[in-house]
Amino acid sequence: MIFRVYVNFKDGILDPEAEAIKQTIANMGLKSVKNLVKGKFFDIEVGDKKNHLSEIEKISKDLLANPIIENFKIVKK
Amino acid sequence: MIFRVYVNFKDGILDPEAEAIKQTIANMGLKSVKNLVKGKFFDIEVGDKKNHLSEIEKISKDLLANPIIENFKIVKK
Amino acid sequence: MLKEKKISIVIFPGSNCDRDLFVALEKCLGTKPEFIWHNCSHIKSTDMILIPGGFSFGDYLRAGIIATKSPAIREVIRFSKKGVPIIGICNGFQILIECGLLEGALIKNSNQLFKCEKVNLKVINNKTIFTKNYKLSEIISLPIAHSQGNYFIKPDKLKKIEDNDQIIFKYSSDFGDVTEKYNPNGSVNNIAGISNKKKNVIGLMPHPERAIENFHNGIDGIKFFKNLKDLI
Amino acid sequence: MKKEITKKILKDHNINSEEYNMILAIMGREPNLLELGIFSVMWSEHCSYKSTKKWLKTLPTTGKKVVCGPGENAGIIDIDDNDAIVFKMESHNHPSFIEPYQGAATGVGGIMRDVFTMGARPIANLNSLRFGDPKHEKTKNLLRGVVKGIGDYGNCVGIPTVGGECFFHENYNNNILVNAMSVGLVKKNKIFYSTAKGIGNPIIYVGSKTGRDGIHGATMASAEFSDESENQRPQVQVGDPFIEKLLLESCLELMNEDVIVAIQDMGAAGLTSSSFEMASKGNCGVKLLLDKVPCRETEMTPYEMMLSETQERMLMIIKPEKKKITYDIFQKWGLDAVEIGKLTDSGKMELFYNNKLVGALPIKPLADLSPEYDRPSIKPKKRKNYLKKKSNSKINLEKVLKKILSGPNHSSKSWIFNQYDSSVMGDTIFSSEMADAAVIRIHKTNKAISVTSDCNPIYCKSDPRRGAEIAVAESWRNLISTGAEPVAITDNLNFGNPEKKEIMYEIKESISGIKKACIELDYPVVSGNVSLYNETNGKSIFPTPVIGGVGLIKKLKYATGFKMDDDSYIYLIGKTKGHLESSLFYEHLKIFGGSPPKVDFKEEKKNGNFVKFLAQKTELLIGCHDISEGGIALALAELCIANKKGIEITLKKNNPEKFLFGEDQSRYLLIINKKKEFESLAKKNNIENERIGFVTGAFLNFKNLFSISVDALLKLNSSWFKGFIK
Ligand SMILES: Nc1ncnc2c1ncn2[C@@H]1O[C@H](COP(=O)(O)OP(=O)(O)O)[C@@H](O)[C@H]1O
Ligand SMILES: [Mg+2]
Repeated sequence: MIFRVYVNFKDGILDPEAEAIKQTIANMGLKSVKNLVKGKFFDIEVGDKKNHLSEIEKISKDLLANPIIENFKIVKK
Repeated sequence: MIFRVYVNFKDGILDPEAEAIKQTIANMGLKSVKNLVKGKFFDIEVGDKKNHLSEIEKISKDLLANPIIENFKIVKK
Repeated sequence: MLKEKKISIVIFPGSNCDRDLFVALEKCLGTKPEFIWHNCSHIKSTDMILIPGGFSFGDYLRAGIIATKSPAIREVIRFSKKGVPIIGICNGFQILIECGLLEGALIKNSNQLFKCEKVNLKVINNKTIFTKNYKLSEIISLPIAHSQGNYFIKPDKLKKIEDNDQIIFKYSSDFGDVTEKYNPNGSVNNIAGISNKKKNVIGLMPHPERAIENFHNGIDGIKFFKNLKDLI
Repeated sequence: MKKEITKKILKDHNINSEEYNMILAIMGREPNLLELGIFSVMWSEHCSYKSTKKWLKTLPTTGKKVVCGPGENAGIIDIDDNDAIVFKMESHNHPSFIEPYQGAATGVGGIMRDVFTMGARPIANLNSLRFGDPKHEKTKNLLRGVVKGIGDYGNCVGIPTVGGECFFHENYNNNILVNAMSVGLVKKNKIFYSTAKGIGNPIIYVGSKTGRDGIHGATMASAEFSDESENQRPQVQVGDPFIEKLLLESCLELMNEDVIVAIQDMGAAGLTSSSFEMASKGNCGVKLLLDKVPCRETEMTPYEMMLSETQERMLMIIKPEKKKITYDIFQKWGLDAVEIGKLTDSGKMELFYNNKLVGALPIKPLADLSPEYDRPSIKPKKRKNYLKKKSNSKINLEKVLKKILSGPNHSSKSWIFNQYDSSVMGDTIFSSEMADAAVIRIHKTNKAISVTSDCNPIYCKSDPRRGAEIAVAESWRNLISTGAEPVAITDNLNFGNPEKKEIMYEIKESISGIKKACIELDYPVVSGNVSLYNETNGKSIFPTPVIGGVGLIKKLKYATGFKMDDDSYIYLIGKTKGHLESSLFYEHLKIFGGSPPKVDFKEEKKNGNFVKFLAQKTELLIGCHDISEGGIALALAELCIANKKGIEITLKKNNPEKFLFGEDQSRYLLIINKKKEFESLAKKNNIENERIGFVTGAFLNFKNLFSISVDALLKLNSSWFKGFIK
């Protein structure tokens, strides 16, 4: 069983990297890009037996995402 | 229109960050995690008018992913 | 009189070892290099190009990648094809890799941390124009300071660059042992510096420009730059 | 009419009723929310120093080497040849506890901006850190995040981080301290100040776009933590070191042109405090068109724009005819510069939005009449100190030394400083663990500066006055040890809640201690920062007045580190009485309290001047190390570790624990190879000295007592961080 955890910045938090990428795309002459948001994902493989959701939640909250500036979302793949 | 580009390490390439996360999860006492793969995603917003796929492909290939070590996948959101 | 040869240093927003490199070249070779700003789309002439360390464009996305979109890189590639010697140090190495002049990839250090310390390097190839004054297997000591210096290359490609003598420096002990213990960042086979096939482009993670003063932690950088004397 | 300003709003803005009455008097009417917000940040502890102003005024701030004392973005000292050094230390304690990586990173960014705002290129950064008990659940992540944040920011900008301190104690479990210091170099005739001048001159905004970051950061840093405040987290500020680098280079480039009239970075309280301070210094008025402020987010209100603490922004007043070159230079560096207003002669700050006047505040009164408190203080009850003296014969001295060397506070900090680029810029002579202070050459010259940061909170808790004296004296001594002429200090005063009498006592006592030491040592304070309310659920941190010292090394050859040559002698300089109260030795025996050692300033100066004389006027000094916590034993062990060499020590004393671990002040260990010459000089100068041993072999050998191999010392000293962090 694989869970995918998506992590990205909360609204309104400055993401300097995304800014730099946007700027670069513009410099590459590609004008149609209006916005770019960036994030991470983690595919976590666990055994099939029990329900792992609460564990995955704990991992997401305590490790994968920084809840002060990031949101996370868990989906079962 | 938003395209999402997923980028992750190719199979067989050791991702030190993913290794470290796996290790930490084990240290947290969560034993059921068998594997963890990490990647990035980029949500790119473009105008609706024309077909932007080839542009998004170019951005992915030339900028967002390093083809030597990374795969990318584009999905329309 | 011979026309004075021209050394160029290409700088990007975020480069931060450009001054140090300038000082080192001036001190060791007695010539003043010229600075080329990243958006320069035409370099009229040059006899050697160096790309300094630092954090071009903040090292955002992947170290070096954004810099490869600057016009000056097209010029660097053009001159490299003409056989002009090109040297990338630290971030310069990362840029040369990202723009395809050198093979492989430089990923995050195996322990995830930035690392600033002195390392020993073993000269693996002393037949290049950059290293011919070194003895084979000579040990030199230089500082490193990077977080993405973990050299990666696929096994088949590794074999190719090995067979073609493109590996120039490896991390080692003071006595030349090339083992995991002396690998500061996880690089494949302790690789610290490589060249292209034609051997006119070289990249290395350590900073020779930070080992040129008596008060520095070693002065092995002087020899590195003096090696370049014949090229200009 | 409906009252806009309710009790709740006042409370949320940390404004008490007395202060609100002053606001009403100054305004002559009820303020609107925007205006109240501005008052609240300007009058916050962080910006107005209302609890400490009265006492800070007593510090000595002048001297023949002082170019600019407190009051500007940073302090400035003269280091001859038209060169000057700009430096300051600043805390980012609260933000770093909430988000260690960004909190620490933005702390570094902020202090560097304070330095380059004045025209100086930063040439060295330091950081002074205090964390909780290593066993506390939060400590590991805080340490990791803070160190990475400091490293990533400074490394990216390309400024070497060359030194600092790191101390763990449970007292900081819920209030860590992150104090960052930056040191820059400027030509004395090219210094930029923040006094606005020239009615009609344009006000230019440059740097990152304004977001809702850290709104009320300044008021947050002015209130106590509770468990609740951790949950209602304010918007965290995110640092962008890349933009900082561009700002640094573009500002320095612009400063080469005759363009800038006044300049100030937007630090705490952002646009509000930068514009207010510039205008109030120049007795000007300001008109701001808030529609022009570049915003990162949509629908930002004037309130948010004025109070945002988005990082990497500068405000400057320029000559009107120089707009083009200004825009050109910033454009070259890829930065947006925008004119957002003008200086006026109204004496008021007038804020326009959508062509409407949305706020108007008198500048001078708001600045001048800001509250100043003489808060009551009381000496805390003397803690009935320590256990009865143990019989010393039973104590295993070797074990204590090993424990000290392998504990968190005295282990090698290489796990920390290897994450900092300490060699960029090519001028680093000594960085962490190579000397008592970091030594940086002034580029392309034959001189150097020496920089250090110091504070022993255990001493300060036992006796805040004496603890502060020692912090200053130790920083002075650290500079002396490197062959420097100590010139001036910056201070970062970290305390608990000043509204509590015991805390106010600590603050007052500490400041008097600093004052005394600075006067005695002719070592003025040129800049500083105060961080109060470092307490959580009523529990305050130890008083922690961190001292950042800067000295001048007039010739490179004077620079002295921990070097030892084989067979050279170890001399002990200064009086050794064996003061053990409040010492590390007692701490390891679980004996707490008692007074810290006393600093005899006459002795201090005499010994210091002698070491300086040796460094400058003789070739006798091979290496030097001052003696501080852990006494002679720890200092010797550190010398062995730094050199990977052994030392043999002959003990003559009856009380070896006093001799080895006593923490008497004003002492140094000197490494000398010309015995006769040295001894006659010492005698001539009436310097108490003793040849205690020499450099030899592979052991730290206290003859007839115990001996530890250098390999074992290295291992003991390097294992703690590895085991802790993994
Ligand atoms: N946070 C830090 N950043 C950089 N260097 C540090 C840090 N903490 C400690 N160091 C370095 O480690 C060494 C030992 O620190 P410390 O034990 O506080 O020194 P001392 O007590 O001798 O003044 C010093 O060289 C100091 O600069
Ligand atoms: Mg010291």
